[in-house]
Amino acid sequence: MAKKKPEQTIRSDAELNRELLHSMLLQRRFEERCAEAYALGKIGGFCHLYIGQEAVSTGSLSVLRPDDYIITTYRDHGQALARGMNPRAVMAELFGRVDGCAHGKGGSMHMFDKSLNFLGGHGIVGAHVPLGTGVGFAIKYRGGDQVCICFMGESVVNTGAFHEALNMAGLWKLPVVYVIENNRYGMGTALERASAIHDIYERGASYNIPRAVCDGQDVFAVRAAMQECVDRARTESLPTLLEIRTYRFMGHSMSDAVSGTYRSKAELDEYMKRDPIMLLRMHMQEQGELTEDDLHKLDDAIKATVQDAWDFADASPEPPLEALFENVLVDTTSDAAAEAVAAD
Amino acid sequence: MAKKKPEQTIRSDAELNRELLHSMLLQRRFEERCAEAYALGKIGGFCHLYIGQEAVSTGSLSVLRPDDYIITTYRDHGQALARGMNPRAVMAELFGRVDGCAHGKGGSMHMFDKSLNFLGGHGIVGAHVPLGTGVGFAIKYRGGDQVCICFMGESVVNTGAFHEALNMAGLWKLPVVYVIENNRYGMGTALERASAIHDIYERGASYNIPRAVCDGQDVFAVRAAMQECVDRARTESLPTLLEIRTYRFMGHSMSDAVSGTYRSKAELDEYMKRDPIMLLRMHMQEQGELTEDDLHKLDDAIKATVQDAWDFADASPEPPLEALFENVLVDTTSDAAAEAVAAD
Amino acid sequence: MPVITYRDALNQALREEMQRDDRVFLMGEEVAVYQGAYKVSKGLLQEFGEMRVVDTPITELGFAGVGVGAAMVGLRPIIEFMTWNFAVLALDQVLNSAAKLLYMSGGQFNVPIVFRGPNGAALQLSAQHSQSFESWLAHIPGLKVVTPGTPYDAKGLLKAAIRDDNPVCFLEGEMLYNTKGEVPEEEYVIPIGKADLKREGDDCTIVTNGKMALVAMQVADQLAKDGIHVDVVDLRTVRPMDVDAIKASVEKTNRCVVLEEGWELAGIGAQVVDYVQRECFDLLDAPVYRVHQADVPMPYAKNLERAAKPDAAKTIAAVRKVMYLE
Amino acid sequence: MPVITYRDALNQALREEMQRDDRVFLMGEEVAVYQGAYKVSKGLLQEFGEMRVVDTPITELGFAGVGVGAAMVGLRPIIEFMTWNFAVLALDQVLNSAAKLLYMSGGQFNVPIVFRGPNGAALQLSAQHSQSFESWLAHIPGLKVVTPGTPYDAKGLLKAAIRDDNPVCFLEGEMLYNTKGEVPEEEYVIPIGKADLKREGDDCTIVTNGKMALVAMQVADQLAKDGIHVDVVDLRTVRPMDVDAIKASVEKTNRCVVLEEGWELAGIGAQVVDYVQRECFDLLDAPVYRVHQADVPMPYAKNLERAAKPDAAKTIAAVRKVMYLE
Ligand SMILES: Cc1ncc(C[n+]2csc(CCOP(=O)(O)OP(=O)(O)O)c2C)c(N)n1
Ligand SMILES: Cc1ncc(C[n+]2csc(CCOP(=O)(O)OP(=O)(O)O)c2C)c(N)n1
Ligand SMILES: [Mg+2]
Ligand SMILES: [Mg+2]
Repeated sequence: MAKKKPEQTIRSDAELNRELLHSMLLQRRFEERCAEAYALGKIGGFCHLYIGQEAVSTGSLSVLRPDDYIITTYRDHGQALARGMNPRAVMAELFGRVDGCAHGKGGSMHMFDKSLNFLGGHGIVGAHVPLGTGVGFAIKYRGGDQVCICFMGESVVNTGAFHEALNMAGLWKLPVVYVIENNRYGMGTALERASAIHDIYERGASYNIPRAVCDGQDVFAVRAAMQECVDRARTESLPTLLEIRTYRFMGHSMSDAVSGTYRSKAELDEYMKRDPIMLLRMHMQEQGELTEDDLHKLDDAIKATVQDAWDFADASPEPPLEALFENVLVDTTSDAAAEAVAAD
Repeated sequence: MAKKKPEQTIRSDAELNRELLHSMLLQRRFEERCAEAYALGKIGGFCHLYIGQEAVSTGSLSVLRPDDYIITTYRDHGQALARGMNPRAVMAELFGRVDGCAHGKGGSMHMFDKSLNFLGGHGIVGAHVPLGTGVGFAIKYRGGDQVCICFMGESVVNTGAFHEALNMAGLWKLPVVYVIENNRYGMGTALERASAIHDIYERGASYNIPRAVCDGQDVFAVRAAMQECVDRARTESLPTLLEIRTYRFMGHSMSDAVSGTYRSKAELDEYMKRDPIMLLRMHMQEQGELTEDDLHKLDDAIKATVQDAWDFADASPEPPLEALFENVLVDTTSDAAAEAVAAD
Repeated sequence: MPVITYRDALNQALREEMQRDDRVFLMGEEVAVYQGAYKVSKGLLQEFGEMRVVDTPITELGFAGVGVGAAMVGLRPIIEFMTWNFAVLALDQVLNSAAKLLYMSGGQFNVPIVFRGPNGAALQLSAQHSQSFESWLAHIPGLKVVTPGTPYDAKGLLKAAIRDDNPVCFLEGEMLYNTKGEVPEEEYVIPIGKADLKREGDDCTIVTNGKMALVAMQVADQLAKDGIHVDVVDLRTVRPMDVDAIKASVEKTNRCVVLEEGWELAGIGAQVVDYVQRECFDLLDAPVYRVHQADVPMPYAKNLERAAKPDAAKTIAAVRKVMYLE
Repeated sequence: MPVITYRDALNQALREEMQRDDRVFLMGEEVAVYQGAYKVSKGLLQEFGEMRVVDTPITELGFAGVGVGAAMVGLRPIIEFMTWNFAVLALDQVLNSAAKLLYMSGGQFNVPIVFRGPNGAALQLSAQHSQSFESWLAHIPGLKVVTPGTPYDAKGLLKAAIRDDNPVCFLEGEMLYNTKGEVPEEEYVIPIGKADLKREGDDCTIVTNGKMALVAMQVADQLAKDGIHVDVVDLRTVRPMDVDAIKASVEKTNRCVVLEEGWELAGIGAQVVDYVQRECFDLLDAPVYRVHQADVPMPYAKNLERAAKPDAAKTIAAVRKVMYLE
């Protein structure tokens, strides 16, 4: 496959920044409505909001090519939208409707979009990390120059799956960027009460994997760090362990209080002063790239998009009952699949 | 529990060295006969010999107190004997007889002796490492000053179980010495083809665990390194990751050729020049602590001990068929067990 | 008698046993500071301190093994899995360490440990968070496997499990935690391995366990209105299984339906069928029918999830079928 | 027809499918340089190189997941577990990733992967190395589970498994690798899900699978000497199970014994019993009896191990019992 220049290099800074802001604000507004829909019972099960972490998804995914791969955890709405999934399909999935990206079978934790190489949100903590390594293996196997980005929460670094997966990636030199979204808590457990070391990117040393850490509230910092990792993966076929320090502004899931038991209101307030969207907005305003009016227009447009997604989801029917027994197995054969892959 | 001084400090060097030599030579002669018994079909299943690594077991266990704990892998004959298990009980276990240390239910990979706090050989690679951490947890829970020694092969450092167990030990500061017996191969896989880093004691850094490496063919080096680790565990309740570099002189198990596919005869020959028993013997002879005659007497006595173990095992009956359904569950209650523990 | 929730019943059992025996401790994710992901351990950290109520990293394989190691040297760990779905990662320790050590060591090392947590589906948690593990666990000799359906059973059986010198897998239900029932104030312990006849009737036997016991009782009450009276044999423990209780009931009713939460193939219900046809072959007036989860991963959508789960309507249909009423 | 070993039959299947489709690769412990712990992959490294025959560290959970990830993006991995005993560590990837991804993604990501390796007991390998996993695996929707007993079945089914677009668990037997049988030179593929009638007789049906098929055939031959003629229904695949074949046989014989390698409780045999009593209720002349491993961890001692394992004598006794001959 011929190397493509990342497209964003041909955009002006202002254009780019606007895209970044759009991406982040879309996630924010979308998830605010998720909380509302959850309260109304339109969304069920577990629902983990990403609010506060949007610079991580947007910054990271903004440096990728369309043929790169993404895999992530159950906290996946942000990355799904940042990758360009249709908000309608995401919302319909959350509503458990037939037009959802997984036709209502996955729900909040399991967003998938094959057309975007978005390999899903996964629910067992740590389990998707070996999958990410496997995607890296496949890229190398085929001699491609794609990159796989594997997102995870900071608690994942204590799981056996992480250890096994990173050792293989280091040993075999696979083009995977392991992104730790360190939001300081795994449910109610602070990083310091779960990991024997606190600069967790240092764990890369055990696997001979290059490592880095960056500020996750600053979308530019994320982009810069990520660009380096992606380049390393693409040109040298080397993995990176990138720790991105961020914070979750909401509870762990919908049943968890925003603050109280395990973190204080004061701490939360302190972190909220570094809201990633606010920081980008202020930067753009300082640079004269964004007027108040621009902002309102943008926000209104995004809100309309989200409303449209809601309406779409709400109008989408429940899956038909026959769907219950569909997609347990495929009945194609290797040969049919071979053609499908060749056509990719 | 009052601190006891390690007993060996009251022995003279010569006495001590003689004990070390006895311990190592017993393992060697014992296992030579195991190979013979295996060929005769008296021992079945998997049988992993320890020949070449005896300085590790003897050196490590020589600095322990009787109330310390040991847990290890399927390659467990050496440690069982070095800890003082009766060779008769070990051989009878290998022969699958009722007088074996596990009454014939465990076999080569599963030597246990509760009276020696010998917590067994375990067959799933990596699985006993969390158990060792649990023993450390129990020591700390009870406020004791015992130490748990957890032996493992170098392949174990790539398993998830190792990672999870060491993170907890580092986090909770548990008195466990994790001893990596690095004999350079896990079956046919060289360390360098399995682990992304080759100085594997460095993995301790990821868990904030003190670490060290020593020569495993030199029993004094092992003793010195181990003494430091044990002291650290006993007095500071801190774990250590100790890598001991050694070599296995036999195949992985009885079905594996000694050299050929994955390691060369030349490499083996090179390592055999550093036979740990030979090195200790030469040292003692240089020091004038051991004459040729002493050595022959010692060797003859050990051979007689091993022959006695063989004869004992051979004469021991097979377990009665009723034993099949015994030991699946205990039928004591908590209260009975409470007394048993209180009496410990 | 006080009426309390299943959650509080478990909490009482934990507290009482921890008071009674200081070798007992609780370990798992979020059990301490967070007071339990489902608040089962509420207040225990405050009462017993952080050595006995221990938050762990997300390392199921690791902390299950820590429990086994501690149990080998005389402690009595209670290992909470946030849910049994995550315990799959720890199964090696349950199967190859906890269940086998006593046997492999020729009787030297028993492992007095309780592995507990919610099992099976709650609401719309999708495929990876909705699984029932009783058949896998019941398959393993060397374990006991307990699945209480009511607050009374939960408390009495948890106390028995903690006092047992063997490894016990204790399967709760997220959907059960808020259910209520009578629980006496005085101390009691329910022996592991004894079924409970939760409803009595001559027309048909429903054998069930865990949270399906509630469904079976509903079914019994509903059928009674139509003049159909069923025995509800709540196994409570699935290993060892109380075959005598099953047999006694089927000898009376000559018909049997098995209601289980999990999947069909090699499910716990298949074992019940095996016992019934073997022990009551000449007495059966109809084949035994089973009600279970549809043979698919659990879907997220509300309507599909409902269709996938075993429920009262499906059970009633099965009872009517074995009674040749349709 | 050439007579070759089960090991060579598997080796041929691997080689032919790797030649046929360059997306197929083999990964596992000792599969490459060492030529396979049981030499099933002999010569493959030399023929296909180290990108397609990949030695892994001892990280079952990890490399099973690597396989799933690679399969999601279009490769066709064959993951060798040195034995299924170690695959317990990887079950989360088999269960929660491989088996569920197609469903959870609403049909977008199928996982064309084969997990294979020896299953069940060999000789004196003791408790942790002797387990049969077919009932656990067969429990899971989203998988296919194959247990060939002969070289012919092994080759034809492994080729089918590799070509299947679904995750397939392929259970071999260490004790089978050296067994021999006819395997045609020309290419063939055996459809997954079809049982094979390995012996024919009117007196009783023996339903079995995996290495127990050999025992069942011995039993059939021995019983024939006494004038007792049995059908041996070798399931070959335990998920999906060929219920039609079981039914057809029991309709003819009216008696059934189930012979399986693993433990009793919720074993695969319990499921067979469930089908038989449901499908053939009015036709059965006797209860179905099962022959299985004793309900204990596998002991090491030769005599105890022998006593623990299902064998021909126990199977003959069961056949005689369902025929009311004792
Ligand atoms: C193996 C496993 N154990 C436990 C859980 C329950 N659980 C879900 S999310 C979570 C916390 C994860 O924290 P982190 O990795 O930091 O990600 P974050 O939620 O902060 O994004 C836990 C314990 C799970 N899903 N899987
Ligand atoms: C989880 C698991 N995977 C695979 C095996 C098979 N196996 C037994 S020993 C061994 C090699 C272990 O090597 P190492 O840890 O270096 O110890 P050594 O044998 O050299 O003492 C393997 C792969 C196993 N027992 N458990
Ligand atoms: Mg977090
Ligand atoms: Mg080694």
